[in-house]
Amino acid sequence: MRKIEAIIKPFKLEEVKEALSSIGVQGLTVTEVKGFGRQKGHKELYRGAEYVVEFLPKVKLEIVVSDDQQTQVVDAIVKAASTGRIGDGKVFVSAIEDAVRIRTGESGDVAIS
Amino acid sequence: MRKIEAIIKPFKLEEVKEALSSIGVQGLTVTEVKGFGRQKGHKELYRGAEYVVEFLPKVKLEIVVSDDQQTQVVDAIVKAASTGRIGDGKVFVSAIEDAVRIRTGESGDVAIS
Amino acid sequence: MRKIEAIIKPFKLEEVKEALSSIGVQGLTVTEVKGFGRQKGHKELYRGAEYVVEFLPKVKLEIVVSDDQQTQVVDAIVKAASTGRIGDGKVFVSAIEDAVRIRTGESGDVAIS
Amino acid sequence: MITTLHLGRKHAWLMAAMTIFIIAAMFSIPAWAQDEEPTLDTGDTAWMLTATALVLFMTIPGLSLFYGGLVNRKNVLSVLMQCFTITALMTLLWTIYGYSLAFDTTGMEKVDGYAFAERGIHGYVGGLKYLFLRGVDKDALTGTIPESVFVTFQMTFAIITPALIVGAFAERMKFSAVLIFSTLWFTFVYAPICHMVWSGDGALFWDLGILDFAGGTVVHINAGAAALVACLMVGKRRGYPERPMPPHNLTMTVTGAGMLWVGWFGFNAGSAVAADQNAGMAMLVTQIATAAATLAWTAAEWIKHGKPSVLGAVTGAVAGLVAITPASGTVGPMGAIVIGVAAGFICFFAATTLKRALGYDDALDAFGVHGVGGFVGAMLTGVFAATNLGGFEIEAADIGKQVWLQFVGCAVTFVYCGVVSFIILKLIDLTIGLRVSEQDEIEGLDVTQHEEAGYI
Amino acid sequence: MITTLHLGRKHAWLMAAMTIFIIAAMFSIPAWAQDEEPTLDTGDTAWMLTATALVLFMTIPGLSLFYGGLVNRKNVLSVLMQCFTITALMTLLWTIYGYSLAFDTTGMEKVDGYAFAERGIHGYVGGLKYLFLRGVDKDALTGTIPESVFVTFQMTFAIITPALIVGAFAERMKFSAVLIFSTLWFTFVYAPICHMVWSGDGALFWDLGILDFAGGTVVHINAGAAALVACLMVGKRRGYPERPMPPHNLTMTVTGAGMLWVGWFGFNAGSAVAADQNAGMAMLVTQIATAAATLAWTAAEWIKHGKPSVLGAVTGAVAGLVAITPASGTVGPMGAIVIGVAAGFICFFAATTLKRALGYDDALDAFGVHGVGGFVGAMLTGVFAATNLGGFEIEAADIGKQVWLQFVGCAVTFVYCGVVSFIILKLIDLTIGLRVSEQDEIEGLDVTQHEEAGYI
Amino acid sequence: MITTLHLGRKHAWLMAAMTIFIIAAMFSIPAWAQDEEPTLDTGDTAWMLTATALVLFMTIPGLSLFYGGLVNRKNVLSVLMQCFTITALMTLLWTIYGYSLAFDTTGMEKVDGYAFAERGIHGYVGGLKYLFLRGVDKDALTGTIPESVFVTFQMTFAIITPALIVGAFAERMKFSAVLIFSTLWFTFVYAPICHMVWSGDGALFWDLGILDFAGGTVVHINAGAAALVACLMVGKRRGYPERPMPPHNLTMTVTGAGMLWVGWFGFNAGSAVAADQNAGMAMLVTQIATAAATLAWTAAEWIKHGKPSVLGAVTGAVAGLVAITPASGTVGPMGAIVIGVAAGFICFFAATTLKRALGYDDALDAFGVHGVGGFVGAMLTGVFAATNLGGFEIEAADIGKQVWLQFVGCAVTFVYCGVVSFIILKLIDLTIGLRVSEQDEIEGLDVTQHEEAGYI
Ligand SMILES: Nc1ncnc2c1ncn2[C@@H]1O[C@H](COP(=O)(O)OP(=O)(O)O)[C@@H](O)[C@H]1O
Ligand SMILES: Nc1ncnc2c1ncn2[C@@H]1O[C@H](COP(=O)(O)OP(=O)(O)O)[C@@H](O)[C@H]1O
Ligand SMILES: Nc1ncnc2c1ncn2[C@@H]1O[C@H](COP(=O)(O)OP(=O)(O)O)[C@@H](O)[C@H]1O
Repeated sequence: MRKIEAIIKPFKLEEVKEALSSIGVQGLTVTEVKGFGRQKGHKELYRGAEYVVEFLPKVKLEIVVSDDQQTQVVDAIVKAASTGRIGDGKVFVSAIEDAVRIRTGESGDVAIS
Repeated sequence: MRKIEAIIKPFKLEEVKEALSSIGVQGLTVTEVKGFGRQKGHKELYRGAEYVVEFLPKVKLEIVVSDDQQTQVVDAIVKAASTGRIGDGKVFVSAIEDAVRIRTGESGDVAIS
Repeated sequence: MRKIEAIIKPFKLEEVKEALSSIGVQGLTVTEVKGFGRQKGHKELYRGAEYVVEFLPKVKLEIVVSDDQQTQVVDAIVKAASTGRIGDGKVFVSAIEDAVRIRTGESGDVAIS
Repeated sequence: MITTLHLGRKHAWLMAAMTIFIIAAMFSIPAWAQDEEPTLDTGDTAWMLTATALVLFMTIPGLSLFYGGLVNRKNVLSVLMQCFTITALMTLLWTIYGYSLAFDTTGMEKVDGYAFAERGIHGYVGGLKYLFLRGVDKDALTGTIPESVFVTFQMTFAIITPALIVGAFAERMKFSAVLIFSTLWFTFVYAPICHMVWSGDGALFWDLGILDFAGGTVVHINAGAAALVACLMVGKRRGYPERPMPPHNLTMTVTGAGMLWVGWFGFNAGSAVAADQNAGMAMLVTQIATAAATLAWTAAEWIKHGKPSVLGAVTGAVAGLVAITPASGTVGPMGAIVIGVAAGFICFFAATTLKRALGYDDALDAFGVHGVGGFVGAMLTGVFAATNLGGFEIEAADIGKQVWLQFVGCAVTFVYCGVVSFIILKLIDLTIGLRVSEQDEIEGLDVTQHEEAGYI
Repeated sequence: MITTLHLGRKHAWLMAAMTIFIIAAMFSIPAWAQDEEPTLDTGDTAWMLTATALVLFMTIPGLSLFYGGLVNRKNVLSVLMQCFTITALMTLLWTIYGYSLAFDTTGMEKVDGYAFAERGIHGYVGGLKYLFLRGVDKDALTGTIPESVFVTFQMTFAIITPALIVGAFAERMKFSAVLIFSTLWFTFVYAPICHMVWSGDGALFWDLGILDFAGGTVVHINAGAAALVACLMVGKRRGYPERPMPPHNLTMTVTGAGMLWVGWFGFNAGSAVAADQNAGMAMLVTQIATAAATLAWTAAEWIKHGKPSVLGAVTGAVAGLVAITPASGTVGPMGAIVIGVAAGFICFFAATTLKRALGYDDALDAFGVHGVGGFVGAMLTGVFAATNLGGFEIEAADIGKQVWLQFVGCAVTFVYCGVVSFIILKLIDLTIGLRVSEQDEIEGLDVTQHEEAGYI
Repeated sequence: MITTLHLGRKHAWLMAAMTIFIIAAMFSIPAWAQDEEPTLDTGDTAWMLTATALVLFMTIPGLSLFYGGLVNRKNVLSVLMQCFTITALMTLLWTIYGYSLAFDTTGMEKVDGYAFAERGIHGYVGGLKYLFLRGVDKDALTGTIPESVFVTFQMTFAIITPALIVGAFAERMKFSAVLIFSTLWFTFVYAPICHMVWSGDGALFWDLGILDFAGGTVVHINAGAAALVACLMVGKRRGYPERPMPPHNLTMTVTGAGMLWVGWFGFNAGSAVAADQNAGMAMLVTQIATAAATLAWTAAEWIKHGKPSVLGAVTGAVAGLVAITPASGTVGPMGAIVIGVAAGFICFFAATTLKRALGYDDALDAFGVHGVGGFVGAMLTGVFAATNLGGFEIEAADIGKQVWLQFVGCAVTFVYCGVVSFIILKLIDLTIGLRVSEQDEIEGLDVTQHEEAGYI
């Protein structure tokens, strides 16, 4: 199994989820995160105290899939999340050794399908 | 070392933590996440605008353990977090290459015990 | 590629980010988490109901780097995040198989540099 | 359940007795009172318009925020919704029949002592003369203010009282059950007690000389008694007391407490129904007692737990406000200090030690603060109304008698309210049920009862 | 854009006609009115000082919170900022020329019917006598209160009206455009309508006998009409209606609603400009209608969607407050119930079904609640002012005529305001532009317009 | 520390001088004033009851929210707690001896000029006649209102003044130190300054003819001076100014600002102690100056930084409210505009550029807004009180003299308050310590001082 982690712009979440649903992804987990990268942050100003916000709101998706779904899922995310502007985010792929569905105790690929 | 990631229902957090403590787990990290899966979300309605909330509040636990603790930890989580209802969550296991305790700089298994 | 996950004390975030920037890290992702560990939590008291807060606010950094940067990055984090007090946190290292930059579709090391 | 049934049995006799005397009283003969010719005073009217706004402000948003901050974030809207809908519902009920049941003085005649039979039904509950506010003409006066203002002022009291009870059964009661309970409780408990205390000659408490300037019995003991019965009947929240249930947003609670304090000037100084020395002194003693109670609770916490908390400070303030309520027309500044200090310490004990010892789940301490604080205030009113103790009402020699009368007032209210509340809740439980399902309780009342979320 | 151009064409004729009559009217002859010698009444003054504070309280923080909670968290400060800055801006404009344009009665003379030409310009807008409040001496009185108080009281109405419109274009309009729009709209719409309704003999609506006690036309229909035009001109929010846009913090909205309710006593009972029976009855009917509307909306939701929501309850309350506003000086309690119920149901329909059907993006339902609720209230004022229906103003036989007059009042306000608002918005759009860039809208107005964030 | 010691030395002489004259003054002979027989006016009383509620509302929840939103979320409760407990504490101190020290006029006699020795101690501080409010009978009047109302009204001023200072040392001072500081400061600074300004003939500022209608010196310059000394003595927050410390919840701050604005009507118009033309004009000019300052600050930000912020707008509003305070009884609308604009610009400069340049950490700008704004207001009061500039008090020819007097008032207050505050803080620092440990500061005051958390 593979874990696909995608860091995307928050307003793209809905579209990415649709894209993933449409290729049969059954589950995913979403976390609100702050990203630091090439995308310039904005300035905030409080009574003359300038404050450059370098950590920008992003959303992290984690999707564990069977090995054969990997390419399809990554492509779907990249396609749906892209705006062509800096800061669109990253997708990271890593290995998962096992998965268990808590409700049933099933493990392996069946736990995530 | 292994990283055990568990996505569970929020109200089960306390019980799972107790279960893990009782088998000697020394540390863990908790993140509030939103989960999308088989569990149906609920409807919200604001001045006639219906809004199906498909992302449900979940809690993610991350526990890094030595290889030999893996089974015991996974079992404890599955047991404590299960309600038998859909949406109980998943446990994922992956490999961790190294761990360092920041305070002391120690690394390897000793960093997490 | 390697994923470095660091769990640190929140007030150290700025310093760690500076340290990483100064050694050329281009991007990272930050999550607010709660940590349970050796560090004792504090007591809260509401109308006589005592409540020991065992989950303490921490910040998790995730940084994906090329293999050769690993040591440097881990060292920088440990140095910047350490206060010598219990609860300073951990650094975990794991393998990443692939990375994709959403904006361009580039993958591999180039996606994170 | 065992507890609640037990409660039922224990008081069944008293309830029966009450029912009998009420029916018996129906046969007594009514009589008419005569009024002098008053004229409108714009100053008094100005103040009472303001006081009315202030008392409404106590419930929305004051009490709503105070309570809303204390619950779990998944239930915050349910509390706000209950307070808001109760405000609307009580307004209509008051308009339709509440004012009449409380303030129609038809057939009332002054009677000495507890002579129930002689007093007639209208010593206990008003008639139906003002149904739908018929007869409340634009030009009608109550004292020196328009009756329309008096109606609205009193309405705001009828609003806040059931809203206070919400604190006892928060986080687990069905919304429909809340509305039905509030309606029945208003009708069978609030209206008669209000009548007995404030409708004038011929009303039970009034004739007896029980002192309750601004609603210690009518509002606080009444709400407190119902709260105790309600939290016993509805049962504990899932996980109480093992699982910690800390307030989800104390800034909200502190904000609400500030609003309650400010609004309470309308409550107490407004109860003078004039902009005069009584109103002025009521405001002053309200301020003093509240401050004293705040510091008393803070000190108690500091001593007992080593640190004072803002939740303690604001709860102390509310305890002080509650306790000074019945006293605010008859005590002076020094009496106010003592009342405040006593309320702070005793309610601290009730809301922390006592509650834990007895094990009931009065979620937001509606009984612990309003019931207990109301009792403390009512009793001490009997003491500090004495002129030698800085009060304005009774002789030093009469303190003993007055304290006894105050006790009678508390006891009758407590018992009557407790019994009738029990019956109402039992009926609801047997029909539509009081409590949401366990699953709904876990998911939270906001989503399951109202399909919305407090925060996104 | 097609919609908005269309709107422009459709009403261009009417606008032209209006312009012509206003110019024509300039040539008519002014006349002077005589005043009796009044003296200051401290009670009336006390109440009006309070009422002024209450109406200001409606905007800051009342309306600000009500609206602020409804938007996305990235736009919350922009809404608060708009309300706050409008408060400051309208205060200065009112001081400099607004009060004069609205309440300078120079050259006014009572005229029957719609006789525009005879009436003269000052039947439509005031003169410049009070520029910079020259002539508003410390000792000057308006009725029995200092003119300074009257100026400030009326100022608070001039503040809240443009603030209400913010609800229509929230989350997408440029801050600079908001300020310019508010300034022009205040000058060319608010001031003249206010003058026509409230400045006395010689003013169009006044002479016609249109009943508007506390600002149904001046404030609510006026704001509602502008809101509708504005949301059409500014266009939908990105993603509306496909993407859900739930309120980011309903506790804030409910808090604001409570404050609006309380503050509205100043609005309606303050419109009596005295602490008398009119004020008292205005307060009572305001309370009743609001409660009825709250319950009506709640019931509508319960029936239609299976569950009642707190957003529904508080929106219903505001609808009731809006609808009772014009009626609050002339209807009795029973009329208030009917008005409240009607407003609750009809605004529920407008803000849910109608808005969805027509597809405009009135973000926070400024039109759906204030426009529609204002209309319902204005029309029913014509009915329940009748003495046989518990009202205090007209004969049963005159209901038909009064309803017609009320309709005229609504229609003239709606059309005039709609046309002028359209022109103003068009001009702004053609010059600096109405709307922020798409990128700014995505990032949120707080950061892009004000460089700050609501929550850290 | 070096800074603070330096400060101490610099003013040591003046302090010594002050101490000497106070002791010297003790030997002078007291005299009695005669009063006319006033009667109670219900309208005046109604307004003053309301005004009292409004001023209390300024502190809880107004100022609490304003300040609470500005700090880090881990310290929000500590700020709310400090404001709330100060409210309670000052209430008791005022009751026990504060009112007496401030308003006992025993032994006062009008004296020309600065003649310290002749004036006697009671020109600087009141006697002990009203200890425990002995002698404040229910029927006693102050002017046309019950003395009980006057006592409570003035009490609310004594509450808000120390609460304002909290802004300077927020996020790092020990809770116990805050309470001790407030108690001593109230006793040795607030009470005497209040006495000198408002107790009437024989009081220093009063005799000199310094104009301070509603508390520019007593409240704002006083609080501002103490704030400056306090933030120097307590030292900077950990990480200031390198680490950004953005407000954790600006919606809270804006809400608080709205409440301050509304409540300030009680403060300024209430200072007329009547519902009359003075109150009316005070309300009007308060509204105007506040609006002008809001827009001035907004404009300054827009010009200097390219974008206006809501934090700027609300801070400007508070600056305007502060500045108009001393002037509100003596200036007209046009003076109000100038005062507002000046306050907006100058406080903008003080809270941004000046603070950064000098490097002190006045966390929430208590000095920058209240000290500086109070000074601007006090000085301009001397100008715009002139009848030829629309004011109501002095002749054009006397502007120079009046400005000088105003300056004297500011200077004496600033120096006296600064010196005594320094001594008090020093004493506390040497005994229990002013500041929490570094570890506690990192963890946050909510948990370490009060064992609770603002948000769960
Ligand atoms: N090396 C990295 N490790 C972890 N997260 C990263 C890394 N680089 C970027 N990110 C995440 O991806 C987001 C987008 O990256 P950024 O460099 O701004 O733009 P882009 O992906 O378009 O090059 C960042 O905000 C951060 O959350
Ligand atoms: N493939 C997946 N990858 C990551 N997280 C998942 C995946 N599938 C499910 N989850 C997480 O597990 C939670 C529970 O899954 P769900 O399908 O609703 O129920 P169950 O685990 O009982 O089958 C989801 O809300 C989501 O957070
Ligand atoms: N085994 C673990 N797996 C995951 N996270 C851990 C683990 N142990 C500790 N942590 C994280 O590291 C934080 C610090 O650990 P703690 O034991 O308190 O102190 P220290 O790292 O100084 O020994 C914890 O709060 C938790 O977030």
